[in-house]
Amino acid sequence: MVLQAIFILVALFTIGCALMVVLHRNLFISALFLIASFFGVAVIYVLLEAEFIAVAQILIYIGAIATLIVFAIMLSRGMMTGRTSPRNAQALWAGLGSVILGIALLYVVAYRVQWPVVQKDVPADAIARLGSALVGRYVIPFEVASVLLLAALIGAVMIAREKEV
Amino acid sequence: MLNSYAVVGLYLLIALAFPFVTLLIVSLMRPSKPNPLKNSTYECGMETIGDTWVQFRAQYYLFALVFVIFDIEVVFLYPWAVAYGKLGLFALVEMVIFIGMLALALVYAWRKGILEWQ
Amino acid sequence: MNPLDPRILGEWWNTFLRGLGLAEGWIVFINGLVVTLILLGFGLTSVIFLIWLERKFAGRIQDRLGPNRVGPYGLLQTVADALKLMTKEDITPDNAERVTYNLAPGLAVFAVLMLLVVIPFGPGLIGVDLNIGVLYIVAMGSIGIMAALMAGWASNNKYALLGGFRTVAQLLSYEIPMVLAMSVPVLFAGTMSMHGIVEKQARFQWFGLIMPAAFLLYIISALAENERTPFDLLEAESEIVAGYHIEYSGMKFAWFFLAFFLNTLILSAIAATLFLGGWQGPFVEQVPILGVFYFFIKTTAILLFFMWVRATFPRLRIDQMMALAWKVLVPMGLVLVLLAALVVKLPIPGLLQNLILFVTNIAILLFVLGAVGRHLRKEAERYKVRYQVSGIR
Amino acid sequence: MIPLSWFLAVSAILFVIGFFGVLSRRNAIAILMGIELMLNAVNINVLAFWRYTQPENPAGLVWAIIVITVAAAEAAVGLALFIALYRLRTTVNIDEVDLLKG
Repeated sequence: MVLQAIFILVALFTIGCALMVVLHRNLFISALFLIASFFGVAVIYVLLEAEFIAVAQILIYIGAIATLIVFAIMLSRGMMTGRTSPRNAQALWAGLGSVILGIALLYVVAYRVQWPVVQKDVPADAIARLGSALVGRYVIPFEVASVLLLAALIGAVMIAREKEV
Repeated sequence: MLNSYAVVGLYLLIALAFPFVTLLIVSLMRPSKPNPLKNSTYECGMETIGDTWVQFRAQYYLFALVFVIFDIEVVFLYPWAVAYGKLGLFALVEMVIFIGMLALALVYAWRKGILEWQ
Repeated sequence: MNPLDPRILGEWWNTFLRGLGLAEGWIVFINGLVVTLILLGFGLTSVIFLIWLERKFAGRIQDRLGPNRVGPYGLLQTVADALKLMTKEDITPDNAERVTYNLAPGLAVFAVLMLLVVIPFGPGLIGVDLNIGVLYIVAMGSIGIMAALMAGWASNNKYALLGGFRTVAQLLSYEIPMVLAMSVPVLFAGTMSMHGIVEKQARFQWFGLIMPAAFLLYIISALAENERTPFDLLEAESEIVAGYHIEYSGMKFAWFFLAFFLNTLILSAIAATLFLGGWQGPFVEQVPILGVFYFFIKTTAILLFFMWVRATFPRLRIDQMMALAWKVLVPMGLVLVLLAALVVKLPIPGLLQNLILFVTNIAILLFVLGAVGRHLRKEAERYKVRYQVSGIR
Repeated sequence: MIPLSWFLAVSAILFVIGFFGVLSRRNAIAILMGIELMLNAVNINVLAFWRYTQPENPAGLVWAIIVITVAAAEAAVGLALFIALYRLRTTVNIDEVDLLKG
């Protein structure tokens, strides 16, 4: 009961912040709401007993990605003031389409599919299992991730660097 | 496990509310007589020239970029460190390859002069 | 049955609550409330003492008395300062972004207060023993970074924004070596839980003694994460006046101030926990309450070290600071983690492993110090040549 | 116990909000924020199914970490692109960027 109440509150908080992200004129405030909604998602992960992913969410989404976004906003002048409309011409159609998509998805989730659910506890050593899976069964994605990071760094540096004159 | 996070959650709510409630209480105790001079932006007595939210150099972004790469490495490193005691030598080899890639990224950034603050 | 063991006290408390016929949920709630009140009370009072200690200590080092007017030995000076800050007018600049401006100081305090919850003060004396304790500390740090950025942006002041940007750049850069240093105890202990790490350091198997280089790495990055001298160029008054909190006054400034000092305390407590064995020490098995004493002795020792550094060193230039993080500390951290992993897997007795780790650590430290020293000498040489050419002495 | 479908519903709503942001915003960085929201929704889904079907199998956690990694790499490169674009055209509004018109 308590758990469900907490979940509803957190979910409402997350969704409200996400709405503000897409609706607010000021990009910086938008980014702050994005951070708040990342935090809400982290709490949802805790409710799913995925504590490690929750902390990774805070570490990477709030600590790294949000910082990158804020820096990028600061780097381009006059974007926060919003002299023009933040939305493009197709916003109305996009809104309509999104609402329809949302209703369809919720309908499917609520009525159409019976998901097979098992009642099991998360093992206490879930993190250790994750660690051995990363260098055992899932070693290919693990190493590919490092290559991806290297490639991303090189690519981003190539693009963003100011060329010397 | 959720029980211990319930304690953290309760603590979180109170720790979050505490500074703001204090600010609210204190705001009733203190004087508040604003005037335009007092409320102007502090700039060693000078008037601010131009908009504050001006464009910043890409330098900051490049540092953040290198940081992001290493921050993600942390997420892979820690579960590995936790599980390491039960793993064989292959775990070390794989981590050496992983960290080697990141070291390559660091060397690249170093060679390109990203790490120099101008 | 030992009445001085906090763990047994805790058991007794829980059976007492169950005996009252309360449901499990209510017990969790009451325990949470008790933990919260104790931690918040401890955090706030310790800061009052800490500020006094820092001022007194710095005064002694600089051959003056330090605060000595309010109360015995000036002990109540901080209380007087706090009262003054509370009743002081609080100015919000007209240009500021009001909501964000008011949110930032509270968030800064919040991010630091959250850390108190995972610190083991003694055997069984921990707010919550999370499975992810060490990473939790790092994650809360990133919320603190956001608070600095928000304060800098919302003040709508060029100095503040520049200070905020510098803060973020510095905190991000030093987070990596700090995380790498903290991964060494995790590797040794095989767990991220703070209590688990302390328990693995029994009988003077302190990770800071086995890996002195990792300990030093942590200390240096903690100084930087705390924006302390020699890394306090975020508030370099000669360059950017006061950093991101320049526009703040009254209680909001007090919150930034409190966050700063509480962060010092917590970072030293974490250092004591991860590297100096936390509450471990002689006779802790027999008299567990001694653990609290050991913990505070170690924490205070590191605190005094931080204060000593602050009273002694000049600050670094920003380019030196960034270069130190990325060109010295990060490679060193990577090498240390891999070294620890390699030696732990060697098929030799544990004592010999520790000895090898200790020796290689000292060697790495000497090598790094030598390299940095050579670089600095070369740079000084270059400057000398340049000044001679241009005729400036 | 919270029903699985609640998590899926939150994830669906979050996904749709992100989708709307991507379609309706003019600013490229705002579009990127929408994409991040969508990736978060995906991760909630992954972890919900991990928790309710195979909590003993770390595959779900590995999945989530890989998604986070990809999101970070994508944000890094995407924002670098926007910065370069801004330097070139002093705008990051997508409907003003049509390089072929020159």
